[in-house]
Order: sequence, then C-alpha cells, then structure tokens
Amino acid sequence: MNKKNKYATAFLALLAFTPMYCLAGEGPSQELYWLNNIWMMVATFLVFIMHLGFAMLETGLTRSKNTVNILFKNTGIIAIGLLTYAFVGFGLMYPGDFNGIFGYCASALPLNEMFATDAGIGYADGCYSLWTDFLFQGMFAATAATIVSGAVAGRIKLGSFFIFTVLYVGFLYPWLGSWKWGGGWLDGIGFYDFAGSTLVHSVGGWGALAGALLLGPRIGKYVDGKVNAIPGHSMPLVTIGVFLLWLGWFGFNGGSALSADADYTSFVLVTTCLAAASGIVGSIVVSTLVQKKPDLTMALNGCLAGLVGITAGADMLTPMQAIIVGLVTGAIAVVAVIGIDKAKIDDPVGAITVHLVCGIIGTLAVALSPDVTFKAQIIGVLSYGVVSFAFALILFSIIKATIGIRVSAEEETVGLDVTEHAMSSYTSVS
Amino acid sequence: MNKKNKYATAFLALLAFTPMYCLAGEGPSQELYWLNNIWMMVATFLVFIMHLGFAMLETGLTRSKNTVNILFKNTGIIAIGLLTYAFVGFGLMYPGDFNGIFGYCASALPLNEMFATDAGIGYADGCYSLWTDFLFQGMFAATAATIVSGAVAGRIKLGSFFIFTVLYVGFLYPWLGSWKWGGGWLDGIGFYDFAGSTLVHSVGGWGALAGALLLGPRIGKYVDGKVNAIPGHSMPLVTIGVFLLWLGWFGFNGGSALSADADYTSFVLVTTCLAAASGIVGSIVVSTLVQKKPDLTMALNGCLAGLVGITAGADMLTPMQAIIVGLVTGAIAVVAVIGIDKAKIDDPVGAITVHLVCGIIGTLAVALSPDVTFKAQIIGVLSYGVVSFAFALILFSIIKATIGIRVSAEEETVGLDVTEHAMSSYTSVS
Amino acid sequence: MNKKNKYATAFLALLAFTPMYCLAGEGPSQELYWLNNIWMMVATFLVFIMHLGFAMLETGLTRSKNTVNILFKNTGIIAIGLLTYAFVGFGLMYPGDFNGIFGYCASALPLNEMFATDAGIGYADGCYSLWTDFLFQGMFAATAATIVSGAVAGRIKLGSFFIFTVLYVGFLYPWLGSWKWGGGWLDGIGFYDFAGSTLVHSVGGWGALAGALLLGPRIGKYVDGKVNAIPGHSMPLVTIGVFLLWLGWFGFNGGSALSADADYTSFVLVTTCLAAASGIVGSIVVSTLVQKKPDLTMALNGCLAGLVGITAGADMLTPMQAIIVGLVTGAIAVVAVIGIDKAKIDDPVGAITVHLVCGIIGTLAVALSPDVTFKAQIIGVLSYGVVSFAFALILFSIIKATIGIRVSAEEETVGLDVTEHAMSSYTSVS
Amino acid sequence: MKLIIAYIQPVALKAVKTALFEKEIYKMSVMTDVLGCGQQKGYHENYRGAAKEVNLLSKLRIEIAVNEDHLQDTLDAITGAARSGKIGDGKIFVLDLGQCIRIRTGETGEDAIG
Amino acid sequence: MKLIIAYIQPVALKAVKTALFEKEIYKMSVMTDVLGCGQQKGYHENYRGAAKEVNLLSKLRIEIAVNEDHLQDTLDAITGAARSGKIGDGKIFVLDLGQCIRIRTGETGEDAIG
Amino acid sequence: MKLIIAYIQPVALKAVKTALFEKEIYKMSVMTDVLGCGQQKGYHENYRGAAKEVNLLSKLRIEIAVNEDHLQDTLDAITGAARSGKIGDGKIFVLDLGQCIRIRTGETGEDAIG
Ligand SMILES: Nc1ncnc2c1ncn2[C@@H]1O[C@H](COP(=O)(O)OP(=O)(O)O)[C@@H](O)[C@H]1O
Ligand SMILES: Nc1ncnc2c1ncn2[C@@H]1O[C@H](COP(=O)(O)OP(=O)(O)O)[C@@H](O)[C@H]1O
Ligand SMILES: Nc1ncnc2c1ncn2[C@@H]1O[C@H](COP(=O)(O)OP(=O)(O)O)[C@@H](O)[C@H]1O
Repeated sequence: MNKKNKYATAFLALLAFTPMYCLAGEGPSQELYWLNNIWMMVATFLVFIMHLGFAMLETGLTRSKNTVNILFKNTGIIAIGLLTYAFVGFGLMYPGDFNGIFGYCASALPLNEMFATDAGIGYADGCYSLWTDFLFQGMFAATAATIVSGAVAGRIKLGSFFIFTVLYVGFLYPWLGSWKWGGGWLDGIGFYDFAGSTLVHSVGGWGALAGALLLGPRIGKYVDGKVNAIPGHSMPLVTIGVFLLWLGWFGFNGGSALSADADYTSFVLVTTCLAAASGIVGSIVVSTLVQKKPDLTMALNGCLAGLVGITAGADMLTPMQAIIVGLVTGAIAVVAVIGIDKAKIDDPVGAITVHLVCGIIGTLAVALSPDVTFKAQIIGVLSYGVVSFAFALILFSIIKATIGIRVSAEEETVGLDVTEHAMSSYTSVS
Repeated sequence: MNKKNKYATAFLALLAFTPMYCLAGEGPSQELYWLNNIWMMVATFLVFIMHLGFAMLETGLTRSKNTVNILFKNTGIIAIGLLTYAFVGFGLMYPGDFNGIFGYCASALPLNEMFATDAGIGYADGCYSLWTDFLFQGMFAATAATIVSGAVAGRIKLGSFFIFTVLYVGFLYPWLGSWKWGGGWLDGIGFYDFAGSTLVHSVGGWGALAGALLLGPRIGKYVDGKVNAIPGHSMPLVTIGVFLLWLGWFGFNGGSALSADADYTSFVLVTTCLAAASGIVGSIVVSTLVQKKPDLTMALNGCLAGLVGITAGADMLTPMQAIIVGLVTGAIAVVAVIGIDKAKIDDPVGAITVHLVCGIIGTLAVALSPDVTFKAQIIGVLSYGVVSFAFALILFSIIKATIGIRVSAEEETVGLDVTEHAMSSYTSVS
Repeated sequence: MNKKNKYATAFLALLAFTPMYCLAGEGPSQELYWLNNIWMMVATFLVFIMHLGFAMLETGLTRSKNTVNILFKNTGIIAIGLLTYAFVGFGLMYPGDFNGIFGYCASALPLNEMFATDAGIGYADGCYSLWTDFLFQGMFAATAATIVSGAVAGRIKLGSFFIFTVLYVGFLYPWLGSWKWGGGWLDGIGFYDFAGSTLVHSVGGWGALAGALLLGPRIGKYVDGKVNAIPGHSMPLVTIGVFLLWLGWFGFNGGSALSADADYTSFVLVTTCLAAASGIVGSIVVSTLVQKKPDLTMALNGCLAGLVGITAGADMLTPMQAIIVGLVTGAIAVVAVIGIDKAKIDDPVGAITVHLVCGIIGTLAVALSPDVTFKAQIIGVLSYGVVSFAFALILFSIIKATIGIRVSAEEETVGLDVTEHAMSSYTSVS
Repeated sequence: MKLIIAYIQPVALKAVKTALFEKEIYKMSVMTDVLGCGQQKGYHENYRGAAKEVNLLSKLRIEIAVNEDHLQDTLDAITGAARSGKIGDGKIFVLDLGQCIRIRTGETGEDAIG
Repeated sequence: MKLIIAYIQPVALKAVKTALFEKEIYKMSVMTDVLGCGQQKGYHENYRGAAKEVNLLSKLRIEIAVNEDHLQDTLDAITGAARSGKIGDGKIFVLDLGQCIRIRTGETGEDAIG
Repeated sequence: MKLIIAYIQPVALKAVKTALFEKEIYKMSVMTDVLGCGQQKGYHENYRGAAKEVNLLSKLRIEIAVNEDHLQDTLDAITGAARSGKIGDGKIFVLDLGQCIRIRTGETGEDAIG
C-alpha cells in the first residue's frame, strides 16, 4: 500500500472520524471495491479533460499565428505522457519498497497480460484497480509538461519541446513523485501535499520558469524597457479552458482522496470549489484596483490560482481556510503576473504565477493545519524546487547547445503554424 | 430530512415500486451511502458545467464587442453563487423546522470545522453527505442569476449587475426555495416541482423579464416599429453552450432524484432526454413553417425549452408525456421568441422564453400526473412569479435610481468589452 | 439476458478471472445493481458528449460558410437518433429470442408506463436498469448517422440528409445490431465486436462512403486531376471535437463492459487510452515523413483512428497489443486520408478513413486474441459491409432520383448556411 | 467618373445604406476590417497589467464609383446619414476614376458603373 | 502607372491568380473582408424570426499597380478569369497612379512597381 | 492633396505609427485583412496531404490622406519605419486626391484632411 491513500487513511484514523473499512481487519466488500473504482475512473476522466482545458487556455492567450502549434503540442503531450508513464513512469513513481530516493519497479504495469496476477480487490485494499491506478496517475503525469508548454509558447522549436517533454514527463516527474507519493524520504519526514500543489504544479512551474528564462521573451514583448501587451487572440477559448480546468479539478483533488469515502471526498470538493470561487473574487478585486478596470484574464487566472493553492491542503484545511487560501492566491496572482512581466520574464499564459507561485503558497498554507509542520513543507518546497529547476535548466541548456531551442526571428514573426506545420489555424478564403 | 428527497421517498412509497432502503427500519449500508454520494457528486459536476454552457450560449448569441463582458459576468456569477450560498443561502433554503415562509439555519454549512458533528451516514439517511448536499445545491443557486444575465446582455452596467446577482442569488433564490424544497408552505399544499422548472428556471426568468423591461432594448433593435435582427456572433459557441447545458441537465434532473436509486434516477434521465430531443423536433418544425427556413438558434432554444419543460415533472410523467411536453415547449419557444420580440422586449438569448415561459408550461404539465393537482401547480407558479418578479423589479429600480443600471449610448455602441474592461475579446493585429 | 453483457460474462468466465456475481446463483445485491447502474449512466453521459465532439470536428474541418448547416445537422441527428430508437430501434436491436436475422420486440421501451413491470433489479441481472439500457444504446444509435454527416458535408441537401438519417438510424443500424449484440446469427458464429468497431463505426463508414461516392466531390476539390486542399476553418474547434470524442470513448468502451466490474472495466479504459495515445504517435510520425511537416489534423485523426481501432477488441487485447493497434491505425490513417483523396473521393473530415478503414482493421485485430477466430471476424466485417453499403447506396440513390440529393452549384458556392438556413455562422458587422 | 471612399462609424452603415438607396445609388463595396486613427482619442486597453494604447478604432470603409452627375447626391447621402456630430464621424475622399469595366459583360466607362 | 481595383467573386480568386501569373503579373494585394452591393439581389436572412435583408455579399477586392504597358494584359486576365456570365461577377476600376515606392530599396516610379 | 496607400508587414505597424506620430501625422486608416503577393516567395501549406501553395501573405494596408506639404514627411516616416531590408517590406502608392470632406462638420478640401 505504498500509495497516496496511506495518508488518507492515516489522516482519517487520526481524526477518529470514521474507520476506513480497510482498517477493519476483514477486507472490503466487492461492492466497496467496485464503487471506489467507479469514483476513481470518473476522477480519471475529469483529469483527462484538463488537457483540453490547458490547450484552450494556452491557445486563447496567445496569437492566432501560433494556434496550430499549441494545439499540436498539447495533443502530443498527452500521448507522450501516457506512453512514457506506461513504459517507465509508473514504475519509477511507485517503486514499492525502496531507498526513499530512487527506485524502480519494472512490472508496475503488466503490458503483456490481460489481467495481472496481483490485480483484483487486493491491489490497493479495494480502493481502486491496478488499471485505474495507472490511468489516473498517468493523466496526472502529462500535466507537468503541459504547464511548461504555456510559458514557452510562440517561440520554442517543436522538436526541442517534445524532447524536453519526454524526459520531464517520462523521468523527472515520476522520479520526484516517488519521494512523496511513492513513499520516499519526504513522505517520511511528514511533508504533506494532498493532490500536488508541489508535486505536479510547482514541478511544472519550475520547468516553465527555466524555459521562459532560457528562451527569452517573444519579439516585441519588452521594447525600450517597457512592457508591451501581446493580447491573446480569443477570450472565449480562454474561458472554455478555465472552466474545463475547474471541472477537471473535481477529479484532480476529488480523485486524490483515493477512495469514494463519502465524507472525505466530498469535503475535499467543497474546499476545492470555495478556493476557486474566492480565487476569482480575490483577483477581481485586486485587478480592478491595480488595473483600474477588471481584467477577464486575471479573473480566470485567479480561479486557477485558487485551485492550485488549495490542491496541497484540500483535505487538511477548513472551508473557511480554503476561502482564505483562495482570496490570497487570487490576489497574489494579479500582482505576480504583473511583477513577472516587470522582471522581463515573458510568460504568455501566466503559468509561472499560477502553478509555481501559487503552488508554493498553497503548499506552505497546509501548515495552517495542526497536523502538518511548516518546516516539513519548506523542506518539500525547496527540495522539489532545487531539483526540478536544475533539471529543467540543464535539460533545456543541452537542447539549446545541440539542436537549438528557439525558432528564428523570421519564423517567430511569421508564426509557428506556418513555419513548423505548414498550416493555418483559421482559413477564411478557400 | 427536510430535503428534497423526502419527496423522492414519498413518491416511491406511493407507487409501492421499491421500498427505499431508508424506510426499512435499519439504516443504509456504508456501500449505499458511498454510492449514493458518488452519484450526487457526479451530478454536481454536471450542474457545474452548465455554467460554461450558459456562458457560451450567451456569448455566441450576442455581438463580439460584448464578449469579454459576458464571460466576465458568468465567471463572477459562479463565484458569487457559491460564496453567498456558503455564507447565507444554504441556511436560508434549508432552515430545518420553520414557519414555512421564512427561516434560517445559521449552522447549515460548518465553515470552521473539518468534519461537522452531524455529518456522516446519518445526514440524509445515507443519500449524500453534508458536503455534497451543499455543493450540489450551491451549483443550482448560481443558475438563477445566469439566466438573468442573458436577457440583459449588451447594455447593463457590470457593477449594477453584480449587486443584483449578490441579492438575487444570496437571498431571493434560497428564500423562495425554502417554500418548497426546504419543506415550506408550498410543499405542504402539494405543489410539485421535481428539479426546478419553477424554483430555478422561472425565478431566473422573472428576473430576466424585469431586467429586460427596465433596461429597454439595445440600440438599433427596434427601429421605426420594426424588429431588427442583431445576430449573435458565433454559432459554434451557441452550439457548444446548448450541448453542455443538455449534458448538465443529466445532473440537474438526475441529481434531483437525490439518491442513486437505479430505476428512479435512470427513468428521470429518459424523460429528460426524450423531452430535449422532441423539443428540438418541435422547434425545427415550427421554425421551418414560420420562418420559411430552419433556424439553428431556434432548434437549439427548442432543446433547452424541452429540458426546462420536463424539469418539473421528470419523475412524474411517462416517457410519452415527456415527448409531448418537449414537442409543445419546443414549438411554443419559437412562437414566444418572436412574440416577445414583437412586444419590443429585447432578450438577446431567449432567456424569458426558455426559462420563464417553458418553466411555467412545464410546471403546469406535471398535473398530467394523477398525483399532482392543477390547482397546487397554479398556486406555486403564481406565488413564485409574483414574489420574484416584484423583487427583481424593485431591486433593479433601486439600482437604476441610485448608481444607474444602463451604460451610456456611446459605451453601448463601442461595446462593453472596451468600456467596462478595457479589453478586446478577439485580437488579430498585435 | 439477450444483451451484450452475455459476452462480458462469458468472457470472464472463460478466463476464470473472477466470477460475476450474477453467475453465483443468488442475485446481485441492491448495492451492486445501483452502482452498476451509476457506471452505465456515467457512460451514457460520455457517449452523449461525443455528439458535441462530432459536431465540432466536422465544423472545424469545413468552411465557415457551411457551419450553421453542419451544426444544425448534428443537432437534428441526436434528436432523430433518440426518438427513432425509442419508437423502433430499441425493439429492433434487442428483439429477444428471434430467428437471428430479423426480429422485433414492440414493448422494448414501455413508453406509456412510469415503471415497467419487467424493470428493476431483475432486468439485466442487476447490471443496469431498463431505462439506462435504452438511453445508453440510444446514444450509440445516433453515432452512425453522425459519421455519415462528416463525409457529405458542404453539398448535401438538408432534407435529403434527414430522410437518410431517419432510415439509417431508425432501421438499418438497429437491425444490423441485432445480428451481434441482439444475440443474432453473427453472435452465434463467434464474431466478436466489443463496443462497435464494426457495428457502429464501419456501419457509419459505409454510409459515409456511399454518400461521398453518390454526391461527388465539392466544387474545386479536384481540378485538372490535382487534389486541391480546402482547409477547414477552425483548428481549435477540431481539437475540441477530438478531445471530447476521446472523453466520450471512456463511456463508449467503458460502458460496453455493461457492468461496473472494477478490473474488467478499467482494463478496457487502459487499452482504449493507450491505443489513442499511440494512434497520435503513429500518425505524427507518418505525417511528418510523408507530408514533411507534422499535420495537426492528421495527429487528431490518428487519435480517433486508434480509438476506433481498439473499440472491437478493447477487452480482448493486451495493453501492448493495444499500443500496436494504435500505432498501426494511426499510421494507416495518414496514408488512407491521402489515398482516398487521390481516388477522388471527397471526404472533408476523414470519416471513411477513421471509421471504415480503421474500423475494419480493428475488428480484424481482435483475432490476435486466442479466443477469437480470424474467419469469424472476416465474416462479420463482410456481412456488415455488404448490407450497410448496399442499403446506403440504394437509399441515397432513391433520394437522388426523387427529391434530389445535392444542392445546386450556386448554393454550394454561396454556402449552405445562407441557402438552407438563411443565416450566417459568424457575424461581424451588425 | 469618380471613386468615392468614405470612412464611417460601423453603427452608421444601416443609415448610410438606406440614404443611398433613397437616392437610387444601389452599388457599393464595403470593407469591414478597418481601423481608423484620427481626432477621436481612442482608449486604453489594459491586458494583464500591461497598458496598451488603442488609438485604432473600428471603422467601415465604403467605396462607391459614380458618374459625375450622381456625385453630389452620393456625398450628401453619406454625410447626411453618417453625421452624429461627434468626433469620429469619419471622412470622405473623392478620386478621379479613369476607367470602369463590368466584368460580366465587358461594358466599360459610364455604362459600366451603375 | 495605373492602379487597378477589381471586385470579384471569392471563388474566382484562384482562376484570376492563375491567369495573372500566366501574363507574368506576380504582384498584387487582396482584401478579403469585403462586402459588395450591386445588381446581385442578395438574400434574406431570418434570425430568430426577425427578417434581415442581406444585400451585402462577400466579395474580394484585388489591388494591382501596373505600368501602362501591362494594363491591358492585366485587365484581360482578370475579366477573362472572373467572368461566369452571372450577375455579381464584379467590376474593375482603373485610377491614375502618381507615384510608387518600394519600401525595401527606396526605388520609385516604374522600377518600383514590378 | 494626395492619397497615400502603403502595404507593410504587420509587425511594422507599431513602428510606422510611432514614426508618423513623430512627424505629427495623426490621421490614418488601416485595413487588416489584406493578403499580398509579391517577390516574397510565400510558402507551402500541406493540409491533409494536399499541397497548397500559399503565395498570399498577411499584410497591412494603410491609407493616409495628406496635404501636399506633408507628403514627403509621411513617405519618409513610412519607408523609414517599415524597412527591414528583407523582401516583402512592401510598397507605397500615391494618388491624386480630388476632394476631401469631414463628415462631422462638412468642411472640405485641405481643411478637412487633418
Ligand atoms: N487624413 C486621413 N487619412 C486617412 N484616414 C482618415 C484621415 N482622417 C480621418 N480618417 C479616417 O476617418 C476616421 C474619423 O476621423 P476622426 O478624425 O476621428 O473624426 P472627425 O472626422 O470627426 O474629425 C478616422 O478614424 C480614420 O479612419
Ligand atoms: N459602382 C460601384 N461602386 C463600388 N463597387 C461596385 C460598384 N458596382 C459594382 N461594385 C462591386 O462589384 C460587385 C458586383 O457587382 P454586381 O452589380 O452585383 O454585378 P455585375 O457587375 O455583374 O452587374 C458588387 O457586389 C460590388 O462589390
Ligand atoms: N504592383 C503591386 N500591386 C499591388 N500590390 C503590390 C504590388 N507590389 C507589391 N505589392 C504589395 O506589397 C507587398 C510586398 O511586396 P514584395 O514584392 O513581396 O516585396 P518588396 O516590396 O520588398 O519587393 C506585396 O505582398 C503586396 O501586398
């Protein structure tokens, strides 16, 4: 049971709230197994649809001349994410008993069997099947690379991005994941990250920062020391993206309960939604104050900020604390987007703000709970930060030094749709 | 058990179809509790996605110069809806034992506790958890304001709309809801509204009518006594909106069964879908006859008309009756849209037609069932109508008299995106 | 139990993997019945949303002047599909005991009863309710016509298409379906088609081929013997379409397990997703080789190719075999799209490639499993092919000879939105 | 023959068309994706905190070829219908038109214009 | 030097381009968001029951600057390729072009045109 | 009075506008949906295996009416700011402008231009 739900269980036991059936000595009933599994499958679907959400968010916030390229990247990422996770990632992330730092279980997903021998009700105490486990975790994996995609949009070479993706999703994400969710050393010292403010979002966010730094800004973004708005080309697509991401978060957080425990799971959904709602309010207020007029993209980023913020502690904070986390992350998101722009780091979709900045805040906020220490959270944030930022920086640097990382100025000016794909995203005359 | 499922239970007992487990003396099993709760969580997700549906429908049916504004309103509404429901609405709508007209339960949602003392399997006889209950009902709440949003699009001041929203969602909707679903006086006299043809849709529709009347039509809509088409700017967005709304209705109606009872819940889905399908057919036929050519927006409105129409009686009518309700509401929707336009009430999205007109028809249609009286239905329709229309009219009038309700002619001409948000929804040159 | 799950059961028994509860002598528990039913309802929702996916795919891959027409067709199809299935199709497809070739059960869906006498836990051994059964199967039905819609886009008369749809969905699809899923003669000889590579996708694909052949290409598609690209007008819509289709496939295949059996169902989801992912990879690789630059529409078609390919054997192939099926169908999809174009068959969305070509490959690939014979698969593919192609060809020919099938050249040039609907899909000046 | 180019506010199109039809001017071409920069101040957009001065506002551009004797009528119709009195109403430019050909018939000159 | 403005049906673009290329006219500019109002009757839209007369139909506007000696060739190419014989085929206008400058090199006049 | 028509690369718009403002030319109109075909080779699109030669590239078209005495300044501003030295930089055409009317006031001629 070297899975996340170890924590769910421990936590519930801690509160003596309701004993999980799997603590009761006798095994779970077939009914419980099946219904737990239904819940986890539904959560998997919801996390899947986040990829469409990310694709639309990124497309909408960038220019139409790069749309085919962005859609292509996002289509490729989910394929790469699932396949690398099937062949490597799943075994890296859940190595079973290991030294706590690096391990590998070669047989995690039995690719050549119809039904694996260790599958069935005994797999995770009846909380979900082997296959559901793989698919749910696999859907998470691709997320880290998708986050990077947004920050490097409009200037990165397609091939270079895919090489980065294969290694970031196939190796780094699951390896670092094992430190906590695989039962590794950070798990041992009491670091808490319920559904991945740090493990998923910050890891993605560090990659985004590394990419944005190494690539430099898009042409025309910072001219004569002034920040130049390069507006996204479609606000309806941005809105579709964010609503689908919120929808997906029901599965991202709700599924991270790792069983269908009625009170536990639904409690997590409440904190999640309240943080999203107050994230919107927080960013609308600050955006209206700072920018004079309320900015739709900020309101939507605020929603995501609240969601990322609550992800680490969705099962550890009270509803009121969730609202506060939402308000704070939503408010900070506005300031961070503007600040990162001032620092001349060009992040077209606000990925660094939403996933890195708010991921860190959210992870630290778990310490509001008496059961989690601030120290453990800091150690977790730092160790994930150092390793993933370094990895991304080195990986991008090697790619830069070898096959190159950035398209030519001319290609960027014409747009990646034409230069990388020989296609246009919108065709009116034909 | 002062919740809607009282009725589900009573209804089933009535038909002696299958005894609900919770009538059996012994409590429900943990399995039943958990699986009921899964169903209700899924229904919650589906109702959530209706908000994206409404946003797309409204955006697509209006001009592109107001798109940011519409998306912003819809993003704000869901945040306002959830937060006011958490702080006030839930307690207003389900006050427990009360005088039947107005009551309040301050502790409905325990905001400062991790797990409330009255939570758990006993909360609603194992039909869903406290948290699921709140979230499902909270998702409903924001709907009423979203309906209004469509009818006032393109000319209402942003701040004024949000003030209206806070009071309509935070106070009026839950207060009126308590009359029936909270176990109030209308519940007592046998008024039946399964999932809210009246409680949600008509209440929203009355607000829409009040808003449209007080604001007056958009500039250029009625010139020299003639109705002037102001076409919506994107039919794909309208279609996305309606399909997402239909999807959401699986949860809106299916979740209103308030348990996962296999036959009961799935029966409701069948009547719901047949009404939607025949609503499309009804409006296509009438639209082709009246307008000479079949109008896509009418076909899609007809789908929603059928859905709103069946909402009150989805568990009370036979499949064939559901088809008839769909045909009738779909057909009437076409006539009503044209008629309301002839009456010079400018409703860009047809909200008054779909939600008010078809909401009333649907509520009355429940009397086709032998278990429901026409008189009770009339009383329900009228009392909800009088109070919500008066409330909306007064509230809008106060706002109009104080901070103003309508943007200036110049702002309207330029478009609310630029004047209210300093943004454009679509940017081609940058 | 003349339903698909006969096979699921037999298959599981075969592998002696886990005995289905319904084999155990005593009936299923209420909990199992309800949770099975929840799963099947969720699957129904997912299949429903595929119709939005098809609508977006088709809209995005065609020109904006035909957008209203395409959205209208797709809205009409789902209405027609559900209603004909309620009145005729359900009884045709599941006639009960019959001669194996043609049968009809008039009382399949009791339209005038609230709760049918044979409903309840005994209906399908507690795997789902009568109502869920109807709705899930009904959602499948409309799919066949939707597939045709894509291939004939931009030139077919609206009325003629709807006449075709009524007969194809209302009669042909369910009649042919009875041969296998209704327990007919093909079921008897051991033909295997888990979720419909042949029964749904090829049947639709044959109709698409017949329609494309009889209509001829769009004006300007093949000029002076050269293939002329007529690019679709919106790549974001295409992407939305494909991601929604993938999402829907979780229900299409997952629901075809016909119970919530945790291992069985989730195993199916894994093969489904791995085939989709490798379909993307296969088509990206081949597209980059053949077309020099990676084509987004090919990558997305490749995803669908993988999904269609795995649909017949999702519960019969190992994960590794699923990956191979995906790679092969994804690769072939690119070649087939180009080849069909070279053969001067104009298929704007690649329906013939994805649904017919890959449907056949997928059906044959099931023979990789030791439990299925190649011969039975060939017989199935051929008999479905002959009958449905002949039926579609004759039906389209009769329509062509009577009311006509193709709009005039002038109407086609102006676009069907204006000529068939008197509307525009996008309006900028108003 | 003259070629008239008129920049007007998008909202004025309907009125301008009606006014032209009344003067029996039925032929014209309209360009919709036009941005104008003039005395009308424009506005500030504020996208994600980066101020963006938008001094290019949406306009319509109408092009009408007319024979000399219709010139004044056409100009009057446009100015009359497009004038709101507010800055931004637009401009009309008149050019000499050397030749005009109706593609369908091959007619040229004044016969081809109407 | 002359400036040729041609309004054509969108479907004719391909043929016109080919015809021009054959006459070795390689330089042109095309405006796509153009609506034309002429003898072609237009059609009625009917949006939600409100009739809407649409007499502005989609057209393309081609602009070509040519030297005198290429004028006739260019006109012939356009008329030849754009003519379907049906109402709505379009019009060609020819203006005197006073000056022409190639931005890249600063060349002016006849040298700059091609 | 002269009517200046300039085709430029879309990216150059900002620089051109700034250059014009510096010369105190504040009035102009910009058409955004413009495709240009010239020495710039274009590229090949490859949609679903069917090659598609795209020799129409995105351009912007600026139209500025000026009085004679501003002509040179305007031309200089445009050429200066739009020149990258690469093929595709664009062209400027200058036409004689017969008349100019400010719709708002009815002013005509040189007074109306600015
Ligand atoms: N000299 C000019 N050259 C080109 N276009 C012009 C010129 N002057 C005005 N325009 C066009 O006319 C529009 C209206 O002009 P503006 O100066 O704003 O208002 P007014 O004509 O009322 O003074 C401008 O937005 C621009 O499109
Ligand atoms: N006098 C004119 N001024 C401006 N544009 C014109 C004029 N006459 C025709 N056009 C343009 O040419 C198009 C075709 O003209 P139309 O009268 O419909 O056909 P035809 O040239 O065959 O008589 C019109 O839609 C319009 O765009
Ligand atoms: N003779 C012409 N007529 C109309 N437009 C032209 C002409 N020559 C050039 N253009 C416009 O100018 C653009 C740039 O011209 P091009 O020949 O590509 O570059 P350069 O001016 O550097 O030689 C073209 O894309 C086209 O829009």
